[in-house]
Amino acid sequence: MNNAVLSIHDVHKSFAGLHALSNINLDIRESESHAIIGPNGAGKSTLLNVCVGRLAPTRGTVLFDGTELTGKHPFEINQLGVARVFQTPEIFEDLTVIENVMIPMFSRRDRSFGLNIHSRFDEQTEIQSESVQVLADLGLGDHLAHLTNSLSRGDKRRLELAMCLVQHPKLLLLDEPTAGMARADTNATIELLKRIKATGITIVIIEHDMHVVFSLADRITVLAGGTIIAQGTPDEIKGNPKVVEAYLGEETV
Amino acid sequence: MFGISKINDIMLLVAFAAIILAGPIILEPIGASYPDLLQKFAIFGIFAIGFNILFGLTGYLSFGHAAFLGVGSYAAVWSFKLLSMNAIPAIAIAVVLSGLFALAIGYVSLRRAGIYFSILTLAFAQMSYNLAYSVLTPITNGETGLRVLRTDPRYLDVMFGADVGAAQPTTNFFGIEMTGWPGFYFCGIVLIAAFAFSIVIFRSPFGMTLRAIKSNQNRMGYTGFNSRPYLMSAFIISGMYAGLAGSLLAVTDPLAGAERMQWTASGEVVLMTILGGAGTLLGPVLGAGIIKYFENIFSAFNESVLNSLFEFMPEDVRHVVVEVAGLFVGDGWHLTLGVLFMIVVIFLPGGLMEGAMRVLRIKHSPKVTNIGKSPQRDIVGEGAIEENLDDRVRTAPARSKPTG
Amino acid sequence: MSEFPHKPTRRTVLKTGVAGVAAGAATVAAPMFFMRNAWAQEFCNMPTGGSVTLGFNVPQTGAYADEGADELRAYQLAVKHLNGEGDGGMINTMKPTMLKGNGVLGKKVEFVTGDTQTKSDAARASAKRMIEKDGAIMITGGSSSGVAIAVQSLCQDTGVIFMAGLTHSNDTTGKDKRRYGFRHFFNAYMSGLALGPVLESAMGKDRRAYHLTADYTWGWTQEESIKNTTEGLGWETVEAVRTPLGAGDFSQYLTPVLNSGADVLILNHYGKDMVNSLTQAVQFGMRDKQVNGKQFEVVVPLYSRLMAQGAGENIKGILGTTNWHWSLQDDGSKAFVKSFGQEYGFPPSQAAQTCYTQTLLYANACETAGTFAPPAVIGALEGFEFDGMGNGQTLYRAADHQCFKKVLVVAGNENPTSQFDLLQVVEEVPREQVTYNPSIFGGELGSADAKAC
Amino acid sequence: MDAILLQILNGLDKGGAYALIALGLTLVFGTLGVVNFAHGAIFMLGAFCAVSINALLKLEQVVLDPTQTTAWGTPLEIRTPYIESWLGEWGTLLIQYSVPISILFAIPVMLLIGLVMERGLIQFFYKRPHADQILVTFGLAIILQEIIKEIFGANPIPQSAPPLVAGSVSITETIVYPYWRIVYLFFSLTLISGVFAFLRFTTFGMVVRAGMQDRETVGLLGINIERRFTIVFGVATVVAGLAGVMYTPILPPDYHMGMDFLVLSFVVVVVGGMGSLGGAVSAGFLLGILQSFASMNEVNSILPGIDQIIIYLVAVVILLVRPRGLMGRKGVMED
Repeated sequence: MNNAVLSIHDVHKSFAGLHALSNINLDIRESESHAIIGPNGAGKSTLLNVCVGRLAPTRGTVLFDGTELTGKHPFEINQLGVARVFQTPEIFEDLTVIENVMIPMFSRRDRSFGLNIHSRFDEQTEIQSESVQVLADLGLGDHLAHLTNSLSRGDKRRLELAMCLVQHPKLLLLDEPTAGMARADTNATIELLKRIKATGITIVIIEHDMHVVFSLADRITVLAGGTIIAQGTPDEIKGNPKVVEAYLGEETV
Repeated sequence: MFGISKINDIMLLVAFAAIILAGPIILEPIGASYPDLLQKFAIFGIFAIGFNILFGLTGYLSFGHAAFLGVGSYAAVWSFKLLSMNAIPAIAIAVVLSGLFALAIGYVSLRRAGIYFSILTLAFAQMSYNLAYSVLTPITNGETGLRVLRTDPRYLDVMFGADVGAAQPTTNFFGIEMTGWPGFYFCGIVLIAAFAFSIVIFRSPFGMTLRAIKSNQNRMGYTGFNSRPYLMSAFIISGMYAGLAGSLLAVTDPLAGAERMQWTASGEVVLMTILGGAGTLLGPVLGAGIIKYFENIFSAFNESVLNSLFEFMPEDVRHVVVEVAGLFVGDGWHLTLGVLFMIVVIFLPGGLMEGAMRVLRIKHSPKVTNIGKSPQRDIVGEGAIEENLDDRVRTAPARSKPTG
Repeated sequence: MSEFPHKPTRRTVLKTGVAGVAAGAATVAAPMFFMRNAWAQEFCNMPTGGSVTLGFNVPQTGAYADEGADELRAYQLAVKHLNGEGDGGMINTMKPTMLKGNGVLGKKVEFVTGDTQTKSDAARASAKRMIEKDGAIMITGGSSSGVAIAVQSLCQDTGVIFMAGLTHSNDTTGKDKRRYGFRHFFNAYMSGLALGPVLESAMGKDRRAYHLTADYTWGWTQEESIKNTTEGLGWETVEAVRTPLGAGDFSQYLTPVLNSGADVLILNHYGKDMVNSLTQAVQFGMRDKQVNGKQFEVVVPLYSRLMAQGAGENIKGILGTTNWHWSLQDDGSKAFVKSFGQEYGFPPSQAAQTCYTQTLLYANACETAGTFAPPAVIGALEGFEFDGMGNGQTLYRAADHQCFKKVLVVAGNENPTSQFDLLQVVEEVPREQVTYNPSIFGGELGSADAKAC
Repeated sequence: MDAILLQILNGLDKGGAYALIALGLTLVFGTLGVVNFAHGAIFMLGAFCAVSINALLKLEQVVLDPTQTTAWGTPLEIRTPYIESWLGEWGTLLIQYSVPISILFAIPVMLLIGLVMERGLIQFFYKRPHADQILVTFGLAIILQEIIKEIFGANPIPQSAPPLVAGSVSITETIVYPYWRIVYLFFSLTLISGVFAFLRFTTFGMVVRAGMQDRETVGLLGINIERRFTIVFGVATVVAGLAGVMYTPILPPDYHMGMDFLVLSFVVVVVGGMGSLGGAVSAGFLLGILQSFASMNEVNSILPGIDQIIIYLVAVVILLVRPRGLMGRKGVMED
């Protein structure tokens, strides 16, 4: 367990006395795909928010690559190599697709701030061609110069994923990447994520769709009522009676 | 892929420069061709360009920009009083001081966003105005305004052996007096430079980052950007533009009055920018021109002017027309301004530039729904964002689509 | 184009300038060189055609818009009279006069108007438009001292004569006086001198005064002038409090007055501030109070009829000074009120009178000098002594370009017979009593040299 | 001690006006999510309701008296208000009581103005950002103001308090205070409690309050929240308008008075907390009192000019240390 990229140790989070998370201990290993599942209100999104610095835990520590994350701003956490895809795509609605992807690359290049006024945005050929490549890769090659608010929901998700990928993150956090998608789209996304996984990026995925979870995850953590009730490989989880009771039960009956 | 290139921008700049320098002939037919008004066009054009760098790019609506204009003016006049009547030190000092002032106010105001930011800037500007008008009179000369006196020391001028105190001094640019037409050409050239710099900012990665902040500040955080220094830079640059404009006001007319810091003066630059089109390059300059034209020409229309204007009409009709038109000109020019402004905000949030694009029927120019939210970048080139993209994409090295 | 009736007179100049730009590409020096030559006139805006243009620069928007409107009425009337239309007004009563009712120096008088917005910036921009675009040879107007001083110094710089409208600050003809600027209106110092004896006879020598002063230049000079006078009478100044301009509600400044032991409140406010502070002072019961065994009194050193209208009944019996009032019975006043009243249906305000008079005085000076050249006109105005303009025997003092004439001490009318009959003249303080030594304020007039603008 | 007491009274009075304007502003913001820069102009329109009623009551019958002439030679006009010639002393009384009468008149008029404004303009701006709302209402304010100036001129028009409550009362030997100001204070307190009671004890008010908390949920319950919010806008307009009517005897109204109050009342709203009714009211009174204290000679001699900037200074400090305002809900506009 010493090859953990992200280790969450004894994390508690409460909102006005309500325990959203308690006693969470979780290690995400390098290059694994780790799914976090659990019924609604189990605290999955809260956990993700704690990881990216949106929420500060009430107690406990989150270490990324040996660096303490608690108390850091989201932008600092991102710079350490953590990228996140949201449940509803957070993209730059007024910019074009290519611009959306180029901006994260500037962040990678300039760190948190750069008064780049000596060059033109459209003459950043290196950044530009890499962006085009990634976008083409994700099937957005036809939309490069479209404004993003004209994209379909699925395309917006892929765009957000592209925005994360160009930063070459060490850890990619995905919040329900297939929610609300049709079966065909879901399958396409699974294929895509498999390919991303193959590049060796560590992935943490929150998902309701068990099909997605079992196709992708190396290991699974089950949350219920703000605590971890089970952890293990997909096969172990499938057979775990506690999980079936708490979560799978209602789905598979 | 961006629908616009360096060449387009250079062409835009050249055309802009040509129009500015030829302003005296172009504006002759509408009665606006006299030095003071053209100077004001240029100066408020600079002011609005600067304001647009903040509002147009980041969406932060400052209601206190006039404070920087005022600081620039006071700094310039003090430079005339203490150092030299030359315009250059005055401008330099004004720009630096207003930048510092913007740093201080920005540091506090930018801790908040949205309407809170607006109120904070408004509060700071009102404080500056109130103090300048009364308590700070030793520095600002209060109501009367700070002026250059014959007996001021002007240490730099003395050092270079000028005959200080002999006659009422006038501002100059190495010997060229900065009043009348030379004053306009000086301001015009500064305007062209300011415009060029705004093109640079708009097209730079920095400018794009500012747009991204406006678009989704939340995502910026998860993308690894710290928005604060970007906003701060935009605020300071825009404050320095305001200071520059303020110093030019003092250069062409060495008197600095406190009214130019009032919040209504800040409102005026907001009007200018929005009228022309926030977030566009040319819009603010256009808006500044229109509002200054209204202020100076429309306000001077009196009944006799109107009567001669509508002379071709029969007596009775003319009487009615003059009566109605009289509501909107002369002492009613504020009404015209209000009406025009509401029309723009309601029907043309992209400002006159959007209107122009619609009239010119530039393809695929998306409709602007909110002020400042203009996806259209400018009338030249970027309006046609989606035009030439397909060719470029085809040439782009595309791998097979993974979504089989 | 025809819709702009006052064509720029220097079209050719423009063309030269622009040709310079076109030819000289980026060089700026070339057009300026051309222009300077082309502008070599004898003096700024020398009238060359059959007409002469005057610039009337008054507040049309903002708090003093009504006052500005009245000024504009007076100017239009003056132009009519100068051109020989109407009944001639005070042209008939002015003595000595060279005016013949055929324009000025045979040229028809035309005018342009502008909006000062009661802001120095806007006023200067407007004046510059008149000078640069419309070719105005003289600028007049203004309804506040800041504006008057700002425009006056502009006029000095460009070599255009400025005939100040309503401006009451000592500075206009004191430390900020200019050779090209002339003021017919009286000033705060004269208000003090005139009020002194009247205050003494009405309120005695043993009084304690409390000042509320608008916190800007004019307020300060008035406070100082009045304080000088009252302290000279032996009054004690309890406190002088500065109030922000446009405070609206003055209650927080008024309540301390009541328990300060003061028995006179002096309001150094003008316009809206004066209307508000006086109204509120009366509401606080100040006029019904007895302090130190004396009737509590309120004094408003500078009055105007429009302000009196705004304050309504509250002004009854309150003392102050004014430059002129339409109820005066001398020939000049009667003639002016008659032609103004017939034209517009109501009597003129003091602002209207001073603006009308200034226009006539300028025209007369041109006739006297026989030229529009400013140095000669200035010469004709300096030391000019005249009568029949409503203020009795009047002197335009050469040393500071201030008119010396009688000052009216007025009080709010207790029984007004009409909506205009708001003030009642208590005393006409003779000129000798309000004349002071010009050296007390310092300042310098500067040169009278003609300039090519 | 008396001085302090008097300043508190002054502050409460001023605060009453601030609170009434701010109450409407914050109500509209909390329910409709609209930042209304024309709210000051509504206050001004209210004041001019009083002016109009007064002018209507004073409509004069003009009789020319040929035996007397004016200074400009026309026959002297003898003017008597029609109402006096019809009703005699009762007519005079009506004119004297024009301010209270105006209140009756102002309620429907202001309600109408509010509804027209909301339906005609504001409703199209619900979905647009605050900046757009600020700008369009700012434009509207300019237009309203210029129209009033066109009709009534720029000069203030004095209105007098009814004779019954004119003049001042001696509360103690040394504390003398104008009657009308006390009336105004009670009036504003009554109006404020009226609004609170309306929101608390009526089902309408409950829905509105629920909507302020969570608009979507209330919408989901099948309640037509939009229509109710329209009425809320009308109520806010009436409150500001009545504040304007009642303020006329204190401050002779002129066309620009709205702008003078606008910025201040915005600061009040922000200090109280955007969308918080209690916050607006308490901040209104608090800032009124602070302003009064800052104007005292004792304070000003230590900190010259503090009375001119105190309100803005407080706003800046509050926004920095407690961005949601005194009583704002957590998370509302707190960014």
